[in-house]
Amino acid sequence: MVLKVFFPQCCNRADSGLLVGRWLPGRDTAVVLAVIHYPFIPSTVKQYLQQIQGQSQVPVEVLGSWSMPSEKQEGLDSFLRDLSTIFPQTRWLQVSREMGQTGFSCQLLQLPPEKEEEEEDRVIFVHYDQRKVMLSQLHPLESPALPGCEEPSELRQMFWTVAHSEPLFLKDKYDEGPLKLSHWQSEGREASILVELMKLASTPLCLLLAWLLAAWSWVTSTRLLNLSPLRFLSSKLSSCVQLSYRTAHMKTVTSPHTATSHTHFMRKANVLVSLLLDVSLGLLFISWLYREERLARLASALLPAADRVSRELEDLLQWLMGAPAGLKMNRALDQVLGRFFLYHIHLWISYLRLLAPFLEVILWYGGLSAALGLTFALSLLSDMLALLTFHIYCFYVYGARLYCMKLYGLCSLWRLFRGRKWNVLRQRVDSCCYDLDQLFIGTLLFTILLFLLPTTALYYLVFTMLRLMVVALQGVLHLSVDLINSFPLFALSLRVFTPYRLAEGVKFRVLSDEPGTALHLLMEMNALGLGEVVQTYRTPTYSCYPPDSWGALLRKLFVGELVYPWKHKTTKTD
Amino acid sequence: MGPDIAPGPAVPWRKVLWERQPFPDNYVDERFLEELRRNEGIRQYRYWAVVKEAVLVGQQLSCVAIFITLWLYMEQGLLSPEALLWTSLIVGLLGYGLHNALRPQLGSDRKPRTHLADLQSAAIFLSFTFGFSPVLKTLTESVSTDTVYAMSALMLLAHLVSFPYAHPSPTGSLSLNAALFASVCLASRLPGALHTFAMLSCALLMFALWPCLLQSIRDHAPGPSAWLCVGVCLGGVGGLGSRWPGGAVLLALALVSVILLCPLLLVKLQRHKDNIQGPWDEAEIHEDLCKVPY
Amino acid sequence: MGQRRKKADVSASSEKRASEADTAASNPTASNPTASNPNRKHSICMVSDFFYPNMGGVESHIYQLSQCLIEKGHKVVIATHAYGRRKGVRYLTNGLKVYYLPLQVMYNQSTATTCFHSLPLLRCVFVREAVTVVHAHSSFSAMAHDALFHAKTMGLNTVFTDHSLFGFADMSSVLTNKLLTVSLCDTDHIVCVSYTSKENTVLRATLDPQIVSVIPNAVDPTDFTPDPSQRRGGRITVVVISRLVYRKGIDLLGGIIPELCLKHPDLHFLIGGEGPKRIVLEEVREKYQLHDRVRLLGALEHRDVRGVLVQGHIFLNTSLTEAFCMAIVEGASCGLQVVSTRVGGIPEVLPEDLISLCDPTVRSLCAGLEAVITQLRSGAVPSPADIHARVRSLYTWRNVAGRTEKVYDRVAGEEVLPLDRRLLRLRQHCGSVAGSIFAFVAVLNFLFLLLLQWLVPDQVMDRAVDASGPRALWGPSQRDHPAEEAGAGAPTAE
Amino acid sequence: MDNEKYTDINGKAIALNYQRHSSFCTEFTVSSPKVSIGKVMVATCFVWIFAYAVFFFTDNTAVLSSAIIITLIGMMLYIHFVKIDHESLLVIGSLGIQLSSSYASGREHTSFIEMSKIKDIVINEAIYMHQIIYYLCILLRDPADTSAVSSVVPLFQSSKPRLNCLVKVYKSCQEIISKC
Repeated sequence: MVLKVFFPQCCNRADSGLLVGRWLPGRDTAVVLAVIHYPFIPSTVKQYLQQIQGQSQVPVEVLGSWSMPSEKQEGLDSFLRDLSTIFPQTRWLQVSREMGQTGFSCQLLQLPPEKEEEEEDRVIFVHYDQRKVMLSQLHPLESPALPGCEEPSELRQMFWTVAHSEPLFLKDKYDEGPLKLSHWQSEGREASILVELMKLASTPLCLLLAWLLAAWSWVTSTRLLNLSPLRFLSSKLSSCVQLSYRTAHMKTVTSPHTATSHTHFMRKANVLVSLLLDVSLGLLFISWLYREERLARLASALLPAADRVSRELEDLLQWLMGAPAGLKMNRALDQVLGRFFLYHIHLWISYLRLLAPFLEVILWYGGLSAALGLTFALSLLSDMLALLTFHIYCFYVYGARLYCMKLYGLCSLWRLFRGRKWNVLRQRVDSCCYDLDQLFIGTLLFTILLFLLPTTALYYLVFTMLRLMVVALQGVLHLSVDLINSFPLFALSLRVFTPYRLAEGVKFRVLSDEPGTALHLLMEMNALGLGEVVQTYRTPTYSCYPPDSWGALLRKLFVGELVYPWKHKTTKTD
Repeated sequence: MGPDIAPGPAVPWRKVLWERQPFPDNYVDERFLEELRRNEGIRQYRYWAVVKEAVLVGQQLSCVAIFITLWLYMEQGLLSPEALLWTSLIVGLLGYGLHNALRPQLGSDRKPRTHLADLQSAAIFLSFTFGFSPVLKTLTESVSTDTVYAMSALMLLAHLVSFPYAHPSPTGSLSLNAALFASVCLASRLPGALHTFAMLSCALLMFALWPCLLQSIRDHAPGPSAWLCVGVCLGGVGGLGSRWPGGAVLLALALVSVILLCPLLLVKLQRHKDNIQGPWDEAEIHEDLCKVPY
Repeated sequence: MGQRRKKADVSASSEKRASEADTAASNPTASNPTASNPNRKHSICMVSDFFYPNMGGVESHIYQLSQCLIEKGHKVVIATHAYGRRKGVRYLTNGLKVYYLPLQVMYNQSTATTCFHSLPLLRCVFVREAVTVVHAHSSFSAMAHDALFHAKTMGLNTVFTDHSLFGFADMSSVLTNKLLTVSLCDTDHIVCVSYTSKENTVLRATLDPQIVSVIPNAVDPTDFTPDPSQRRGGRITVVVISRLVYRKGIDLLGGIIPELCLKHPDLHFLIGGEGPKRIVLEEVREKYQLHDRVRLLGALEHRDVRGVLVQGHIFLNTSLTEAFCMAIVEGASCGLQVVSTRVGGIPEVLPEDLISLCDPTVRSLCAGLEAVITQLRSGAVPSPADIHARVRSLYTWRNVAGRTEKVYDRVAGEEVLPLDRRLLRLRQHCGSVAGSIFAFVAVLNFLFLLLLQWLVPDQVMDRAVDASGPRALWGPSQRDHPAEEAGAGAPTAE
Repeated sequence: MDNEKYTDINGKAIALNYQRHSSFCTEFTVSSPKVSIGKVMVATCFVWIFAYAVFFFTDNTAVLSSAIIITLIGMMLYIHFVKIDHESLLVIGSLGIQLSSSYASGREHTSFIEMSKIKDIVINEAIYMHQIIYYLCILLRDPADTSAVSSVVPLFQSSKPRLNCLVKVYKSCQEIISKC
């Protein structure tokens, strides 16, 4: 059996006294938290420890004695033994330093004392930095959901012990009292006082915001807004989606009860920071937008742009109705489709004309939304983009449907052509003998469809290209919005400035290996990798679903299924 | 048992595994390979029998030729669609009558189609073809002519390859479809919608109905059917010759080689046949398991 | 994961003993006695594409044979290709070591053969296991042929076991026979599973019949014991267990079922197996509404076969070609009346009174079945126990292993042709064209081997720690708890 | 500290030195040969010859400068992320096992595995590229059931020592683990 003693670095040079700490249950591992110096009254020590135990759920006890070499050495040995009788423990540590040596020497007294064994090199001293260990959070965060897991591992227990015994550390070494302790001293109480004040101030603010949010959510949940068309629309408009997410975020931030678990706290902090960042960016944006007539110019530029797009489309259609790229297509069908789409564009332009006078006002008010945050402005932009390119969407849908039907028909007729049929019950292709007339009509239709396919396919191709452009643009917008929403800025800054706060694990360095003395290790924090930080702490948003692959997208495009930027169907938004 | 042990007492070696025999594992008996048989069950073909079968192939070939001839006539406007329609109508009726006359004798296992059903499908053919013929006419106008020719040639070839020569009564769907596809392609190059209609109905007659009739004739009168085929061949050559002599010559050569030379080759090469059979051969299933689909 | 753990533990436990064998392992030749010694111990490498978790006759043959050889104190390793997640090195019962090499699978579980790409891995196996005899199985397995080729290039003795019959009629068989000629032309000894298969192989590969031994397959009689209590009273059950493919004559079965079912209302069919021809049976079943009398069990695991067999009275085998039909032996061993087609090596397998042979036609099979049915009705058949008692002693794996061992002894004596004579032999033996081509391939292969030897010299490769054979490092201590090995040891591991 | 000759699976010489800090704490360090200047020279030469060839056809000096930058960056990346000089394994009885690998640039990557997570440490066989090699690995215990193995951590991944070296390390590891 090897005895492990976790020893705080700050107590290396403390003068002699009692070791206060904890034996980890089930293991022969001692975590030393502090040293109580002589002189003391045992009863007060016991009572003090009781009180500490009350404040923090850590079962603090007296582990043993700590003797620092000094001039008066006489009779110390017997005195230490007496101590062990004063504080009755099953195991009693006697840690002492000699003048010359760097290492400690340790004795373990087993009580009852007859079976007392002492072997020098069966002891490991692990020196740790009390402050870092207290503040740090060990990763991966253990999930309470995991069942059947035996008691947390040694390191976790040790971290837990140190982290939960702040009350012990609060006692300053300057304030007078019956006991003198030496442990890690938190300096800069003033800062912490400021923090306290802020906390106090934040509570009513949170309450107020929470009340407002409750009101807002009540408004949104009224059934007037939940009629089917509205709901459908809001589920499609990314600004509405963004609004709902922001509401959820605010709810988490302003929840009145304080964050208990580490993850909860981090989540809150991340959301808060990203909110602030978002709003500040939005304000910057506003201050840029509303200066020197940018808005008006934008509005005046927008309409001609839309016009030009339509005109380009018209030219494109004209080109398609001729013999595009030397492809010879069925003239009749070509003319029909071309006319159809031209009529749509005509409709569209008139709609834009109708829209023109109000455009600037819309932009003006839309721009205000940036005050809520840049993300709102961006999602609004993407919505406007969707609305302004509605005609492209229509074209795409028509083309896709036509193409899809044609492909489907061709597939089934090709089976007939080979004298097979699709067996619906067995989900497989069976051989079957058709009648003459079935064969005849099937072949006629097959021929017709086959010869008309290129025309449809070309239209579909062109409009799919346009559609994909729009979708990609929207995808970029959504991506940026998503980034701002979910980026764990707080956690990342923590990782950068105080690496020990987020520890992936620990690493040990061998301090001294003089044969004979105990083994001395130095425990250091192993900082969490940046990638893990982002993965662990990124706020879950709507784009966290598994994306379907590029291959799947291509397949969809080929068979003429519709692709969307907003719902889970698309691959573009991430 | 091992290779090193000398053959034991003079018990005869038996070709069984289930009893331990006093011979080494690699023992080679004189009865080794006694069940090896060469060229067993090879039917000796008689030349004229083979020729008689081969005529069938020739007549299908020349059917295609006749169809092409008709198309050539139509395209050059030498044959009016009405005439073609009337002739095909008459021929069709005659053929139908003959078919009916022959039907009662042949297989009574599945119940014969009623005349109503025939009438119905005929109506379907005509109405659909007539309805679609304008569409079909515009179908390939933008596709270049030689593309269409290539496609139809390919399809006709597919038709010839996949045609079930053994018993063509239910025409193999692939072959029929290929033929129809080709005829649609060709018909769409014709000047008018009526032309298309006429051409398609003619194609139907030739590729869908003629094989059934021929089959039923063969079932009843093998002798005359062979001469009928020969007649078809001659007709094909003659018809093609009237428009395109070179093609006629080619067709004639093809027919001769198919009908006369290939059988000759087959019969001559029989002597050199040498294949080994034995108990290891995979037994092939002789009964037609047609009651089981597959 | 269990797999990996077990393997890891095993290798660990073997490592624990690695120390004492380390010195011995450093010079493998030291432990090889001279060829003259008749009871020398070989170290054999079985190579085939077909091994567990794939199921079939070849697989179980390789497994059982290896087990018996290990029992006789030889060292056996098996090399096959990776099956899905089963890659790397596994240990089966009694330290039978299996290399699942990552080679690309081409067509039903057989790897693609380019006489080269498998050389590096196979060479690694041969060298590190100090293999003396390479034993390839099944002419369908490309990996086996590659292994024969490489082994000759590396100067090892080779044995080949042919499990299948081939015709000479069609084009494909002409090609495959040519390939077989090439790959068997300098194989030291060939093993066939029946006399018919021997004749077939000798003809296909134009071999000297003296180097072809006939060693039948075997079944483990303890696995297939009769249990008449499982039979359902008041009905006669016909059991068919085979892969549902054309070669097994499933079309015949599809013809038989309706005929007999219409005649005998108490006749039931129990069909185990999976395959493309399953549709035929399903369609028959639907067409004649026989859902209650024809049960399709789907793919069976090896341990369930006996449970199915004992439910039946008659075992029906409709194969169109068989080298050695293990299924009928299993059926007879379970005490069933066996009805089978008279094809391939089947007539040699069972004595006439245990099997009734028919021609491969629906009519003849129906007649044979009806005869047996009438016998059953009249009770004029020997009891299952008697049949089992007769069959159990016919084919045992120990016997097979003993005869195979003799083949190894004989082979190990022979000297391996050097390259030049090998090329000459190729030229003489397999015609000028194919001979020259493959001579060229052999030269390339040799050069490739030289390149590999230059890249990774043999002495750099670690000699593997034996798990079986004379220097086995986990002897009886591991032998006696097959339970923990069962995960991988049982034929139906995954 | 023994000076027995060890090689990795490709026959290159590697050095194994292990120092016992105490009876239950040992540190093994496998150090593979340093990055050879010759290789670097060859690589740079190739890049530059290629760059000159391109430059010769397209008189564009940007090619040369970019070539230089590419070589430099490539080398930095190589020594910082790819080339591992030492791999060390610190076994502390009853506390845990610490794996650390130090790159040529001096970057260190360390990870510590607690003893409670470790099920066993074994030598295993695997197919690597076109050979079959032995490697040392730690089996991690599955928290759900202690008999199962959740995953395997291979050791000495960059410098792949041969069996004799692995056996040495393995034995002393087993000794320490069994003792504690």
